[in-house]
Amino acid sequence: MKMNEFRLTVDSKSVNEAFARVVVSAFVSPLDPTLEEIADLKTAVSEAVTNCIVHAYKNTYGKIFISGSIDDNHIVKIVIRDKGCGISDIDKAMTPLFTTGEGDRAGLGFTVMESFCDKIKVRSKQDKGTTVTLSKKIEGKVKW
Amino acid sequence: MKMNEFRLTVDSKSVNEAFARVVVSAFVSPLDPTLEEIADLKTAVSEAVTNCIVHAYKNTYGKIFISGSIDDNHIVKIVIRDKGCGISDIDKAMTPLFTTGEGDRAGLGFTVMESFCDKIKVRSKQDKGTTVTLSKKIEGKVKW
Amino acid sequence: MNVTIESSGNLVIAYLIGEIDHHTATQVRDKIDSVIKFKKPGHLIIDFRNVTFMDSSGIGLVMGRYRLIKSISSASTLEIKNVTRQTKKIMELAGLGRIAIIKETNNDENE
Amino acid sequence: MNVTIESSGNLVIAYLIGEIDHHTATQVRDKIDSVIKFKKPGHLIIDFRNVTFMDSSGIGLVMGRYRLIKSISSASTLEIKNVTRQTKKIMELAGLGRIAIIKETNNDENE
Ligand SMILES: Nc1ncnc2c1ncn2[C@@H]1O[C@H](COP(=O)(O)OP(=O)(O)O)[C@@H](O)[C@H]1O
Ligand SMILES: Nc1ncnc2c1ncn2[C@@H]1O[C@H](COP(=O)(O)OP(=O)(O)O)[C@@H](O)[C@H]1O
Repeated sequence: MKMNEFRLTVDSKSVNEAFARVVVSAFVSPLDPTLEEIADLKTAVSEAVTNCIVHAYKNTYGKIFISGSIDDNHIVKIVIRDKGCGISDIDKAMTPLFTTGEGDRAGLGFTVMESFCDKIKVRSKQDKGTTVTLSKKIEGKVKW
Repeated sequence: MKMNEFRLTVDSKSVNEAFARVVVSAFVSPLDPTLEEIADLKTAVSEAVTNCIVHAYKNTYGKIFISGSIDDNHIVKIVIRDKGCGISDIDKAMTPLFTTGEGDRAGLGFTVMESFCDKIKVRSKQDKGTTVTLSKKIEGKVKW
Repeated sequence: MNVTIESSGNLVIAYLIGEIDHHTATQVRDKIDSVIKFKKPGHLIIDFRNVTFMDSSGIGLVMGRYRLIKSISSASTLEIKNVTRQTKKIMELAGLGRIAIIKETNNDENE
Repeated sequence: MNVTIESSGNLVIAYLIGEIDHHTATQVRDKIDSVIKFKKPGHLIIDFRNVTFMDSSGIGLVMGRYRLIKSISSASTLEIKNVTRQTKKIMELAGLGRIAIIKETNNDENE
């Protein structure tokens, strides 16, 4: 059962990378997450949102759709969706160090998402867009 | 011209009062607002969101639609909309100390919104819902 | 929890903590009221030193506690202490000064 | 600004500040690169003490500066200093240890 949920739409502007991180960490804060859980989740969200800006809407602007839910087992699900260029080969895209990005992209976005979350699901269709679903259980601080 | 904007949908749960405040303050943070400007805006947003929970969706649950924009004059506009019971007499509702709420409502929500923002607009239709539009110019910290 | 309560003799002191909004005020109210009903204090102090945010729910919280102590004894008094800049703005708007003695932060702490 | 840069002799030190993501990394990169191109340092230190958040854009930032100093002189070396817990996790994932000397926070500060 869902305890809480939100839906957020932002522009593909890089200033919204930080905005999305704050929104997600505020959303999960009632679960009393540890600093490390918060940092992990923020990092994964940051990667997914950055990918929408850098890859999906490269040389253009569009909307980024972010939604989140918390269920009664404290599993947080964050969905990041764009209507950008899509990914032709998802397996290849998820290979560590693979990047089509210019400049300083490290090709590690998906690797970070995979290792900082419990589960990641990527669906994509060329010229239609990409949906990344991140799941992470928040154990929270131990209450004494 | 709009510099940035967002759209957020949350449930009418009281835990989302704090969530909405954080979202709005993160959204305006690129304008480098003063502590007082942030506190004022958070307080006004908190009043409007609380009203959706306490009044619009009294004894029931529904969605709260929050959107925000920043224009190039650093005027922040935050719109808080519900599909709740609506307000029959807006002038009366906005009178200081007037409340239909139970328990500890002070009847000062609209008074706070009015004095902590530059402009407030309220539109409402009975059984359809209410839209509150708050505008506030963020001067920001003086840069030396 | 958003409140710690101390009491001694005729006095009850409620130290509010963190963000006071409609969500947190409900829990704070219940906790203060159970102490008031048990102790029936002649003087209630609400301390705002550690309040980081407050909206008009905080005003409702103060006024409700004022009504409660007055209903127990009409001689009871309310004092609001260590008010910070942001909470003061809302208290002034509400005219809380009419029902309570308000002492700001950095005013003489010992009395 | 998210970086302060010091240089003396053969050494350039870049102190990163705040949140390092794709948005801030672009500005930081331009600032470091203009100093590197001017000073052509034999040793570059990137200090992470004041980094409060970093995603893989920070890795790209480090690797790009590594490539730049190496392209100027293949003998140049890179050192990463005062890595905090969160940034360390990402650096390990990226295997940055293969290209740079990594020193964590609280390791011997004077050398
Ligand atoms: N939302 C997206 N839309 C289109 N392509 C994407 C998206 N996300 C990732 N990709 C593709 O997957 C590749 C790998 O992504 P990632 O692992 O995050 O590394 P990086 O962002 O550093 O390139 C990207 O270079 C890009 O080609
Ligand atoms: N979103 C809303 N939907 C329905 N009624 C509302 C809404 N917002 C305010 N009202 C009405 O206006 C009155 C005054 O609101 P306000 O000044 O915020 O004080 P309070 O919330 O303390 O009652 C409320 O008691 C309620 O009757």
